[in-house]
Amino acid sequence: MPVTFTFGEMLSARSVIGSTLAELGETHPNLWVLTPDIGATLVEFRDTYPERFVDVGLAEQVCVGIAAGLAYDGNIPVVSGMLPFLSMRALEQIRTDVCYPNLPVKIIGTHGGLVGNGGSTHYAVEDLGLMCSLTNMTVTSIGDPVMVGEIIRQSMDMTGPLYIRLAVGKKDKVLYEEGQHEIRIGKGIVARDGSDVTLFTHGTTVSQALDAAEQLAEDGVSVRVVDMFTLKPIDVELIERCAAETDGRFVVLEDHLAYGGLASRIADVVADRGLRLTSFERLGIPQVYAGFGEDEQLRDKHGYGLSATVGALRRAVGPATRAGADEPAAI
Amino acid sequence: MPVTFTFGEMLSARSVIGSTLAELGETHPNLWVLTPDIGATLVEFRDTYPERFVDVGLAEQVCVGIAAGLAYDGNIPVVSGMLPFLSMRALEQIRTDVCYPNLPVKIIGTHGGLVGNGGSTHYAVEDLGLMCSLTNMTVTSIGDPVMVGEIIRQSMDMTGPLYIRLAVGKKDKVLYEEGQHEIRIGKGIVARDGSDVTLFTHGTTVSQALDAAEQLAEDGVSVRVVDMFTLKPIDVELIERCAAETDGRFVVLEDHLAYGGLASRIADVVADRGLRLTSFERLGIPQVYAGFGEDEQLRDKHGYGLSATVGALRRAVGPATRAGADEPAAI
Amino acid sequence: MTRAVLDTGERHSVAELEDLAYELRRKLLLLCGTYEGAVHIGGDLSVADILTALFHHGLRIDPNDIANPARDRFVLSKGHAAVCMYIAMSMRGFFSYDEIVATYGQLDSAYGMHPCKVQLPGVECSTGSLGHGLPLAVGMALSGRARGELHRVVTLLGDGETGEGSVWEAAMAGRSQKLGNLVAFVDRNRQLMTSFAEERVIFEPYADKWRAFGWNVVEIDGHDMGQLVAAIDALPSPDSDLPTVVICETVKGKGVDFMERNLAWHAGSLGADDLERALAALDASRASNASENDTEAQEAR
Amino acid sequence: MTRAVLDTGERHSVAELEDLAYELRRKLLLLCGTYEGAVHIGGDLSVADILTALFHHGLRIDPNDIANPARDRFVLSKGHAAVCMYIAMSMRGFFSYDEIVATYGQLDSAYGMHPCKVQLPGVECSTGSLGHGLPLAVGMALSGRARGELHRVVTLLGDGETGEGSVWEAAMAGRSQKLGNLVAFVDRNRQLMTSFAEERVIFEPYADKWRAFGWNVVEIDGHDMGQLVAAIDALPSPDSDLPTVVICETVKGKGVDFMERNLAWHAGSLGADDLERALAALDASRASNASENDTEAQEAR
Ligand SMILES: Cc1ncc(C[n+]2csc(CCOP(=O)(O)OP(=O)(O)O)c2C)c(N)n1
Ligand SMILES: Cc1ncc(C[n+]2csc(CCOP(=O)(O)OP(=O)(O)O)c2C)c(N)n1
Ligand SMILES: [Mg+2]
Ligand SMILES: [Mg+2]
Repeated sequence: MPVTFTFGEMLSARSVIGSTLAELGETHPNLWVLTPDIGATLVEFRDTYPERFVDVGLAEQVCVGIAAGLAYDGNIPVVSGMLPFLSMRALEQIRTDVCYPNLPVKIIGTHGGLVGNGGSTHYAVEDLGLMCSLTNMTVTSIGDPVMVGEIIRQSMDMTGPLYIRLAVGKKDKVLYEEGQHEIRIGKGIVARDGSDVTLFTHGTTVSQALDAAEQLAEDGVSVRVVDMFTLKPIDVELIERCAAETDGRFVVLEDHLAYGGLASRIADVVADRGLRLTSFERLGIPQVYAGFGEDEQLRDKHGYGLSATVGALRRAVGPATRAGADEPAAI
Repeated sequence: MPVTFTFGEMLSARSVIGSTLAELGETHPNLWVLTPDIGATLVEFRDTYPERFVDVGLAEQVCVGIAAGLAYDGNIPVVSGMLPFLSMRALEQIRTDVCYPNLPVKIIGTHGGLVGNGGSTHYAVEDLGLMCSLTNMTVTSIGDPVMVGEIIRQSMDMTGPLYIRLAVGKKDKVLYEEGQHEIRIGKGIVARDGSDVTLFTHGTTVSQALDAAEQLAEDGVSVRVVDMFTLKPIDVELIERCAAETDGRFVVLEDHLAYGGLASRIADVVADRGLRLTSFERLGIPQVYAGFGEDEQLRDKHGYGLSATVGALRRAVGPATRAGADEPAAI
Repeated sequence: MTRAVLDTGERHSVAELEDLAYELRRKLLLLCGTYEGAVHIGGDLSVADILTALFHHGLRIDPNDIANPARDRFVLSKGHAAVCMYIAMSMRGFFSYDEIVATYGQLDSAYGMHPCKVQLPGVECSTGSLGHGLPLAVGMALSGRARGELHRVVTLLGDGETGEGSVWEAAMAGRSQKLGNLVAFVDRNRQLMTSFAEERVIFEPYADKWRAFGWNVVEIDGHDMGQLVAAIDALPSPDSDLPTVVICETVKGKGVDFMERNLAWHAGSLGADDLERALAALDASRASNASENDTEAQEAR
Repeated sequence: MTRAVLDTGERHSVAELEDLAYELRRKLLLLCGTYEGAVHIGGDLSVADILTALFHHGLRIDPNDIANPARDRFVLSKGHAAVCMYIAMSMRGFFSYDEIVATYGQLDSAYGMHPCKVQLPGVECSTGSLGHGLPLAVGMALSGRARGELHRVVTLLGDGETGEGSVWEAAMAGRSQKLGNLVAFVDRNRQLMTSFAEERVIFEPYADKWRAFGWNVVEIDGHDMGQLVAAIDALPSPDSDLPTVVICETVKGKGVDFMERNLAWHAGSLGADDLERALAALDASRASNASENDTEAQEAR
């Protein structure tokens, strides 16, 4: 049964995954769901299609290996788990068994970013960089819980692998009204239009970006918020357009290391296309292991919370000093 | 016994590793050498310090885990193996057990790039991107076999982890005469000075870059070749200086995926520092799994061999069309 | 080589250790009643006896000399039981229980969901991602060996955790390196996070696995303090050749009836009502244990 | 369910299979004599008999119908024996031996150091990094099960390879999923790349490991064609519950005396002289086998 929801409401992305997979299990008899003991929200699928549900226990490597073996034989396997472990413990399996033969395996998981208060072993903060490194991999990071279902549905036709990153996924704000935006893998979403500066973001920080834009609007600054939920392939055309339409002012905000994720993807485009930006600033996790604390506290502590975002946007549209241009960043 | 060598001579980087470690075993009683069954050139160390040599067989994960356990107790462990496996199978161990507590574990290995004709399971083509993703990790890629020994020696004082990437390491050209350049982790080497364009590279392609520069010299074009053997931390100052001194013309050449490695590190600096480049072109492995063939053949096939390098340098100094600026790159 | 002399605290009788384990569980529940987030209560309760036996009896450690090279090392491989370890260590004099309760899980606290050595000296290493502890312990045991220490490196794993391949790599390495100073306790509570063992993953014949990997295998009731103490006292000398695994048959949620063998209590938080119920259940369980012990004692007479 | 009828080629006697294995080794050496680079000769020679038994007797496959869903799947987990597999498959009609020799390891060749399905349809999957084949095989076996096929998924591992934790994760998964259609052959040649087994890594008691992971264990001489055929013929039905491992006691470099049990021949190339020596050694070994067989036959009388 499809999830019903209201704009602005809080919804669990995890339960969206569970119900979407259960729904697709019906139409796609070759859909399999696998998990390394992180199956709490997969119960509906598990109980309806027990013969296509595989819980291997604590064993991420074989979980991905089995998924690849299933895919070789014409199946569509979804591996669901916690991203810090899937993206690293099983990395070679993802690369060699899934990406090399370009199989339609989907990796969907939670704990992307400094979320969940599990400490540094439990935060996936480099995962997007790792995944973008893999040839054939499509890489997404999704904040809106309803969109998660939409992307999973779209992905049923994909011939290659897909990575979907979520934050905790227990309570997420529905960001987009139905039909409000075209949701297509590979295309960024202009979540809010604006003309003075573009704020690029993805996943859990989209909501924060919209709040920051709202604050800037009170100062009369028009911020464009782009939900760049697909990091690979990156929407080069949209980036170029934003450079032209928002006066070459870019701020990138992400719950990921400031180097290796979206900001670096955009930097690649900036260099490749020779974009002449007026300002470029990245807000993300610095080169530290972040420790304990609630999500928002950690973002504030590490300089990419709401007020830091507002500050960066102000700097971007302020007098033409290049933010952070004096000191080489510790990268 | 220290290796003796002549400039321009062919030397095995692997045997340099072996003899350097054997030499350091004497002065550093806390130096350990570990390998997952890739110990052929570690024999000298193994036989001299058997109690500090650990060959775990085929088991990359535990190899790194043991190294971390040793390091917690005050030792300096060197893990030596093949990089496609070390950098991926053991990635979470490297990140969580080594980088998180910032332990002085060194990962040294071969098969960085499309080398050795082992096919796509055996090429480490995304390793530098992966390693640069890790907080606290110092990342190097070394072409000159003598330098490998030098860097290992320097690294004995490091408090954090180090990654050293080599190509095959069986036969490598000695590139630098003794004392010719200051070799220091974190500082790029101007392997050949020039003023029209900078060709950044690292590792196995430094030699090819020097050949390309030589060809351009015949056309009267002055190419600066920078051996950016440290990818992290990146030498921001040198990059800025090259932008200023070589007319904003950059070509980046590497035996690594064109996205995620040195070219992306430089793109990060370009965006952060707002460098106004005249041209920027990256030569590296495209988004394919490369298949079989000899090293040079594969470089030629995939567009980053000698003639492609010469071509890119010519474009860079040619009439001001931005190379590749018409088509979005498939990234 | 002789084992180093460390101030390893007072010697306790089995009955005293049982009291300490009761106290540990009580303190754990009280913390859960205070902290708003989820705590891995089930897996904490199942190792409370093991951790008590280790920190108050088995480990040669000194809270006032945490860097002593001769100390035994303890690695909490099942890092999600961190809070239970913090409290056990506080009861042994390492940390302050009040500080743990006051700061647990908060910003800049040293006491988080998983042990972090970077922030909390006294724990031997950072864990939390399952499957890492045994490899680390192998490295530490090797190091001690090479330095001529006669210490032990003791680690505690979850049974689910032993599904990780890295555990078997480490099992093989521990055997191959002949590390008699390496001891693994397995919390064989027959539950993973979302399933019971043998339901989705077949672990049996479990002890045979360790035997086949060349380990010295001891099987005990992980809630019987007498058996825990006996197993620890009977450990082979650290300079022997075979690592030892102590497979502890346990119950996830042990001591709080409504949490026992209940998948819902893998992790959870305790509201005021829950806390009261849990404390009452704990006392009831203690009383019934005591009367069981009486019966056993009478029968033994 | 009944096993699908596939054209699985002619039936061969054990003696014929032995001849095919000799031929396979010969062709392998000849290729090594032509190709300039290094070939994993040692590990190729140790599996020549196993691959012959599989491709000419055990596997239900049809070179003219490589996508038949009912076919048995073969996964070369020890991917470095690729060239031996290519030649075995060529002898079974999949590929042309001449093409293999003419292009092996060259740019754009489908025949490289490790099997690449992307470039060479007919091989079931790309391998080469050790420890990947068994997990893939588990996935394929699950898939066949779910589709109601009675095929088998057969994989071949190196013994050194079974040091990888991923192998034991897969062993547990194969048992937990009750995959009687899964069969692993282990090339127990007691050598890794740079050491002999038991020298640096202790694998023994080896068969016990598989038993403890719940597998049906068969132990044979991996160079005795009669035993190989018998083991294959005695495999439990694919719809039974336990996966089977056939542990094949072998000799690395088998058939070429100077390569046997010689770490130097893990990988190597053959100059013209070496080739001549190797072919002579191969013939000598064959002759001595034949006379042994005669003696055995006489004794049996
Ligand atoms: C590598 C890894 N995967 C997943 C998790 C999430 N997780 C935490 S506890 C747990 C269950 C562990 O089961 P077991 O080892 O038996 O410990 P118990 O819950 O019984 O204490 C899981 C899946 C983790 N911490 N590490
Ligand atoms: C993960 C991984 N690590 C290392 C290698 C390099 N390597 C190829 S063969 C080999 C030895 C394998 O030993 P075994 O499995 O016993 O096979 P054998 O050599 O006996 O055929 C090694 C280390 C590899 N292919 N994959
Ligand atoms: Mg358990
Ligand atoms: Mg072997």
